[in-house]
Amino acid sequence: MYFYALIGVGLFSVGLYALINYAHLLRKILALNVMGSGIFLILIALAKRTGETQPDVVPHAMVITGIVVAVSATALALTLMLKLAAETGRAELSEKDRD
Amino acid sequence: METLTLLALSFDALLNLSLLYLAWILLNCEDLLKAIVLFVAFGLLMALAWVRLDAPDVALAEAAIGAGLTGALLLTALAKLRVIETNKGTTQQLKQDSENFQTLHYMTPLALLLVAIGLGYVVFSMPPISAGLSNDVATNMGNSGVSHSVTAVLLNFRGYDTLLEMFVLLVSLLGVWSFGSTTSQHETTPGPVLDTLTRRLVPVLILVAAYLLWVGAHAPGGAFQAGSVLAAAGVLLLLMGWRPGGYLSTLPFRLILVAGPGLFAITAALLYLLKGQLLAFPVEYAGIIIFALETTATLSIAVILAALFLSEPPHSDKEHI
Amino acid sequence: MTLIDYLSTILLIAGALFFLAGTLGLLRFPDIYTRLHALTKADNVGLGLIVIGLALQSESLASAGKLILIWLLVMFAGASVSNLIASGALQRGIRLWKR
Amino acid sequence: MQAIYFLLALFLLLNLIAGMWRVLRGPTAADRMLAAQLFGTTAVAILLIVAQATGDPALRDVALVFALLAAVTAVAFVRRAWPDEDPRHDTD
Repeated sequence: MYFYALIGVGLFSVGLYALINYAHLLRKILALNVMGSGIFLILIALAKRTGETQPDVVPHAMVITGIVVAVSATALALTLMLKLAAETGRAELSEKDRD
Repeated sequence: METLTLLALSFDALLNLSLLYLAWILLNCEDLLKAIVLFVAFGLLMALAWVRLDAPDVALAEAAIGAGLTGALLLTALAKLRVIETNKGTTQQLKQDSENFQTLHYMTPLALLLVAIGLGYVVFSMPPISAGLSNDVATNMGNSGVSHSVTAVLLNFRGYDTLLEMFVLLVSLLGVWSFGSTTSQHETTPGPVLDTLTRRLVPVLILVAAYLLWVGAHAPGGAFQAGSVLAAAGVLLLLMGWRPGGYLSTLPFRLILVAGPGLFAITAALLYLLKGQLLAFPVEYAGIIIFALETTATLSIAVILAALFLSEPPHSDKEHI
Repeated sequence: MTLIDYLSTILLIAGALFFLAGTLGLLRFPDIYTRLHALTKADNVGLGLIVIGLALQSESLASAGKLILIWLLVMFAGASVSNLIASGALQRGIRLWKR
Repeated sequence: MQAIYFLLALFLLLNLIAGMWRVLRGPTAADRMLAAQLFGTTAVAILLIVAQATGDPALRDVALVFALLAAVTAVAFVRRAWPDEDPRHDTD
């Protein structure tokens, strides 16, 4: 099960890298979603440490809540991105806009 | 038994490595549309991972949201963005700017590697066997009013999580609405095939949502999964070109929108006044309370998610201020 | 293994072979119109064979019915979607492959 | 039977991952979407087989939701996000 948790760490790091590296906001939103999936994967993989019995269901419930919150946050972020693009013509945060 | 373990292990290894590879490619490819399609495929593989980790409830939520609604949301947003860029004539400029950002400070990968190693260390230093809260859940299941443990946790033991989540959904919809409407897209007529597909699929989606809500009391399923499937029916209708128009601002619609969070909050307040504890359901009524809460939550979640997809604030024809 | 087991094994393996054919078609066919065949024909037959193979093993008539229902839904959705993609591709002027 | 189920699930997963090449390669956006659609069908087959192997009927519900929601994404693509293709890259 550590395998899945480790991949969760990997997904989080890959997402964080893309979040920092790319200026395009849609890419940042995708990166945040991938980071979220990584965290969910760690939580669910660690919930299986109960031995032979059923996994711990409390993290399962938390992750279901998390998935729904993630989709609503994504919708809000996409609207923000579109508004920014409508104002500046670009869906990016760049140094030039900082005035 | 040996072969079985080996087969399961290679399944896991293959799934995990392709998840990581897919994440890397989707975040680093040039074409945004390709990135979104890859993200949909990524959600699909995540659902298989949840299945392998004995989390069918999470797999259901991921199948409905991660592989379904998020994909539709992202694709629609990308289409709107392209329209804005074409109108503003900024497509070319954007390309040049992205190239400027390709140059990366050499410290960043190093710092990220440290983050990854640190996280990996923390994961490995956790005790290998830990029951977590599973024993507490098992001993209290009899008092929860339902026989499925995930539903018991979501609606009873940690009901406040769900209560707050309903408000998060509502607030994010209000946030989207407060920005006003974005570019309206030119909608073509759907044509006979799409028309038939929608006419057949929407009733099936509604039926499956009702089934998931009902089955949630004793098996994987419940309000979130049912709400997302119901929202998918709404999204399909919106994609066909159906627009609720003035209906969005009518009282029944607004009531459905707040019914889930509202009923939850009222139940919490009443129980606090009567028993001194938030959301501590009396054992004999727990089943019926959970059923009522879940039904209204399903409707509210579905309408909120579909309205988030539409992302246009309601405007009544009467208001001219 | 009983006779039913043998029968469903044969059906399952035949289904998997159709999936293999579908994947090969997706990878090797020269244009979008030919690749659509992989989705609509090979994979739906493959899924059908797997569904029948599993339905033979299922514990009740209801669960066998559910399996068949899933297959019918996949076929219906797949057929409609590939029609939409093909007509969309024609409208956008994607050329047909010629030898 | 258990070994056969797991072997088939692994084989189908390999199929799915091989199909990923088409998503990466394209060449048109429709090819990518088509391949993603194919993933959906394969994932349904994997889920049904695993449901039988592990005796967990809930996984059939997951497959059902998959079958339904894959169509919604595809419709979103066809109705909204499909760009005008560049006719130079239309064959492989």
